[in-house]
Amino acid sequence: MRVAVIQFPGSNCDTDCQAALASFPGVMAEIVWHKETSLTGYDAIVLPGGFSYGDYLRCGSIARFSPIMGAVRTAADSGVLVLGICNGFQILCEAGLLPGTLLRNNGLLFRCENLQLRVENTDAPFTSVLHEGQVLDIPIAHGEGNYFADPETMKQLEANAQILVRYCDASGNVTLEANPNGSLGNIAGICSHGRNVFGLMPHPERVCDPILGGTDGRGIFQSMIEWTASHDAKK
Amino acid sequence: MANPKITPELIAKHGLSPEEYEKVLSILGREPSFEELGVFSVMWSEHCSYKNSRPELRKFPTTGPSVLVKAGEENAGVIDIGDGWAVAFKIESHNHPSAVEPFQGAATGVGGIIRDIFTMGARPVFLMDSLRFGSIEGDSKQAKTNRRLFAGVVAGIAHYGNCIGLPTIAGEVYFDESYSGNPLVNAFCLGILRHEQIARGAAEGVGNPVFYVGAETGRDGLAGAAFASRELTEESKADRPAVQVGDPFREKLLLEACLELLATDCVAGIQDMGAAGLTCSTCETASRGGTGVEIDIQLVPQRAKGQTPYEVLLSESQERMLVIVKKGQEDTVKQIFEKWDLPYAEIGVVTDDGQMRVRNGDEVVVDVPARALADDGPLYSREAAPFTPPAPLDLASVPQADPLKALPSLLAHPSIASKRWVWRQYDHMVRTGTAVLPGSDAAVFIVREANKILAASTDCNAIYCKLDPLVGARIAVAECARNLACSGAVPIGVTDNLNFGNPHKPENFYQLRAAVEGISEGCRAFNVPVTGGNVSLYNESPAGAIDPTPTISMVGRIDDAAHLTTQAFKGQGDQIILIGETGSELGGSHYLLAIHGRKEGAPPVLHFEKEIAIHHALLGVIRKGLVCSAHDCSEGGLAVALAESCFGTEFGASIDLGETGQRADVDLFNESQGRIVISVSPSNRSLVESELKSSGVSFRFIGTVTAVPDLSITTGASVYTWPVRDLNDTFEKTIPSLMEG
Amino acid sequence: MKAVVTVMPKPAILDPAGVAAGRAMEHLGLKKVRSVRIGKSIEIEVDGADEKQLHEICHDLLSNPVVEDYTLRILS
Amino acid sequence: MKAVVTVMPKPAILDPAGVAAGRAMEHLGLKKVRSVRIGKSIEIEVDGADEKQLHEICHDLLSNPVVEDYTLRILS
Ligand SMILES: Nc1ncnc2c1ncn2[C@@H]1O[C@H](COP(=O)(O)OP(=O)(O)O)[C@@H](O)[C@H]1O
Ligand SMILES: [Mg+2]
Repeated sequence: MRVAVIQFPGSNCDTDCQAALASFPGVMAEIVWHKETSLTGYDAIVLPGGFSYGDYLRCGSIARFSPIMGAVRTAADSGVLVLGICNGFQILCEAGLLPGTLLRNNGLLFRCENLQLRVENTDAPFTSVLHEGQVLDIPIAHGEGNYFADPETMKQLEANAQILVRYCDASGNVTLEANPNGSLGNIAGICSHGRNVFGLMPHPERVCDPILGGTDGRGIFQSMIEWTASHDAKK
Repeated sequence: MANPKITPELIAKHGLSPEEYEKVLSILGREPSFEELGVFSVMWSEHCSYKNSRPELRKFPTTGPSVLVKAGEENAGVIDIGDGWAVAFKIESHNHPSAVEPFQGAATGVGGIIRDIFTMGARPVFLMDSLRFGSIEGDSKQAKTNRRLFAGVVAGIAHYGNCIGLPTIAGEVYFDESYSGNPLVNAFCLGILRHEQIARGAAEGVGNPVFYVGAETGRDGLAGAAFASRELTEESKADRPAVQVGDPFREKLLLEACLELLATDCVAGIQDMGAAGLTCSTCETASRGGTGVEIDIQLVPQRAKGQTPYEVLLSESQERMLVIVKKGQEDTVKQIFEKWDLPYAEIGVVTDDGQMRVRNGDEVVVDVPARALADDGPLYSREAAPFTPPAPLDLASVPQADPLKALPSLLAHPSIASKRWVWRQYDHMVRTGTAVLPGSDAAVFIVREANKILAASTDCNAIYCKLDPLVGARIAVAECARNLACSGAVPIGVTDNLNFGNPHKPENFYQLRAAVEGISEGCRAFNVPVTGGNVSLYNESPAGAIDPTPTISMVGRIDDAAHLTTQAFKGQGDQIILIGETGSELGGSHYLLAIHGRKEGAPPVLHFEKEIAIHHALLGVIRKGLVCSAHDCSEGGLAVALAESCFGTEFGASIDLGETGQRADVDLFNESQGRIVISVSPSNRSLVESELKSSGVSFRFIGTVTAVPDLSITTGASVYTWPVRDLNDTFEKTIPSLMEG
Repeated sequence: MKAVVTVMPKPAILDPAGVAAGRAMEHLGLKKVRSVRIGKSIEIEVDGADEKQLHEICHDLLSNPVVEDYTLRILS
Repeated sequence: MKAVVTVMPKPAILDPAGVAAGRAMEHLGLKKVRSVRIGKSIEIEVDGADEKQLHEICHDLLSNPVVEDYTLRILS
């Protein structure tokens, strides 16, 4: 599988994502500079975390106009997997590839810590090898991860089961205390209506190696790999 | 605009003494221009010239088989870590800028130290921070100010480090009245590089073009270097518009562009523009290269209109570098900097006449021998006041506090309480290498590209240094090494930040001298070189000088991931052993300070030989895979260390110290040096004990890790028991509730 | 052309920074703070742009229509 | 009482956010962006405060006088 990890000016989890992906056999992860305009030949695209354009103005607001974003949109429209992590999620929202937006954490401070996510739905290319209700230990690191969407959009997200992961406590309960940033419905990550675009605030690439304290991030990448393989087989 | 006339007042305003001005006259053989006066002023400030401290700094041990670049040679020292890989690291202060504007002051401090590291050709991989503030407790105006400074500094470090994508993996924060009005903000950065990638800050090759790359020059931090070398007074508020604003986004681009450029072999020399900006970088590169440099101010990319040559020369705008390019390779520079959307300009050339020459178009405004500026500045041997070591504390004068109450009070002292509120604001995981997160002894970082495991810690107990600077400095080094040993690491190098008051006052100068002495002794004892550091003097507020604070940062190496050890207990039934001897001293302890409000006595004794034997013995059993957890006793003594080892686990501990013949408060809270609490599985206990015995270190079995989540300590006939959860709540909630109220 | 753009959170959106500032004002002695809302003020100087272009910039770049409203004032 | 406070970075101070936004505007087709400065706009509704108190709040809380200037407009 060939994966493009987009490097925006100010991306800083690009090589982390590349390394995490490369730890899966058969995955080729390449860094693609944001001034490129084509993404043909890639099975999946990752928009990594970081502070694209310094996150000045609003997170992701400038990156969404980068030359590469046209190609990301085309790829997303044609069903290619697009994963946005942290700043990548913010960019996808700003670009309208995912609904809603990410506001400043309600506690106003940047938060970097390990916490738990509950898998809400496994009918998506990003969660297919996980099981519903599974609790994942995955860290966050953001100052603006407070997911917000208008009531109509929230209804649709629920109705279409687009909410893939929510913040929860260690036993999998979605509680107020488990919510690190004020996200509506404890939302940590959502997918698009077509289910091939996924954005989440937590960093799965940081928990892909036991020495870094866990491997719960691997399930998300593994799902993408298996989905791609079965998709290729069908083709 | 016409330049002002050089008058005695103007000279004094530039911080030059009449004798120093005489020296300027004799170097030039004429009166300096206004620009030249500015240039001498910043280059001969303490910050750039170390005129008051250099003779002392020469006492540091700086050599060793692993030293690739020595302290003082370049922007940062470089140490071999094997297989062709090396590390460059250094600590730097931004105390005064942070006092004036905490957020930007701290942020630009981080930016500056990162530039020092990538200037060496190294890719920065992690940061640490060492912070000191006045008390943040209570409703006084001063406490409010201290809270504002603390919040601003932490947010500034977070802003810069998080945005540029470097994890801040360790640090320290202390609160003490002596820092009210003069906080300390020391930032550390470590980078990794191949031996052959070491870049030099020398202007090599006569005729080579000199490039300016990075952010445009504005009127930022005018003459900040001179500012850092003065005491903070009401008047320094007038310097306020001169605050520098950091742009971590620009620096991220600059970092990537410079590393890409350095990989091309077209660079003859590279130097960051830190304090004293363009001035410092041009004359230092020329001086190191034994050449001259000529630049034209008009070619410098500028942010503001109508800046004078003086302003451009002395501006401290951030995120800029000077690059000496091999002739004929100019296009490579252009390509790379255009790719990264960064300004660049060819502003001059390397010459053979040893002069730093600055033109403003056709007019020469500065023409000074580079060497005189960079290396032949004034040097002073200041007077040190005689010092009598303090008498040991008279224990009888200290009423015994109830340990049941004293332990929670100690855990609630902001200097001891959890710093999670701080490091949760720092991305401490980016670059996916942090194997031991902040909150344990030393942090551990895996450098993926080099397949090496590094550990790092930063420490200084300034109470000890205040009471006895020599002993305090020794202890700072030993504590760093001890923290490394607890993580399973062997020290490979030290960088230090000497934070002191005005060196013209003999008692302050004694502190500086004694601290250098103590650090040197420590580094010799542990056989680690000092690879560089920073001196920050004039840390005074109207209330007086800060407690002497020689911050030590130590880097260590771990050979095998299996040796990684943390401070938290791991399993019920594990056997707890205390390595090292407990004395009877309470002098300089946090117990004495927090419970009795006294900062006095003699600090604890440190025996280097015993300390080293303990580290070796500990590493021996760690490497044999026999140790489940290891944690040293520092502020708050044994009781605090035991509580911390319970935190974050579901366990408690049942401890019996037996009949010690001492007061319970001494048993629990004394800060005898060289003590480490380890836990081992029951089946390994006898093996560990015989290993420790054969190493000749003292140790005692003191108890067991329990499933009952209580910490229970028996001494003599008294039993003290605390629910771990209560202790942990106190420990965790203190700082958040002070800060968020 | 000089313009000032004000970008404010929509009324329905919770503004935690505003709430925190309001609380701090009461600490500083204001009796009753009914509401504080924090948005952005952006001063722009451009050559050769028209009002329509500026509105586009406000809508696409300077504000996020999901949660923010903007007002554009042309000064000269 | 209703008031609007505008807090802007001082003229000589670098405004990285403004610079980044200005560049983005040029990418979006504006010909020549001379300057963009980003500050805060703060809407306040309080009972029983006077102008002097508000000025104090602006100075001590809402702006950082080291790097920012504020203007206070009382609306009602
Ligand atoms: N400012 C800070 N930044 C990052 N980590 C910090 C900071 N202050 C403290 N820590 C972390 O908290 C833990 C405890 O710090 P400290 O009490 O100074 O430990 P010790 O007494 O063992 O030196 C360490 O892991 C340290 O790195
Ligand atoms: Mg320790």
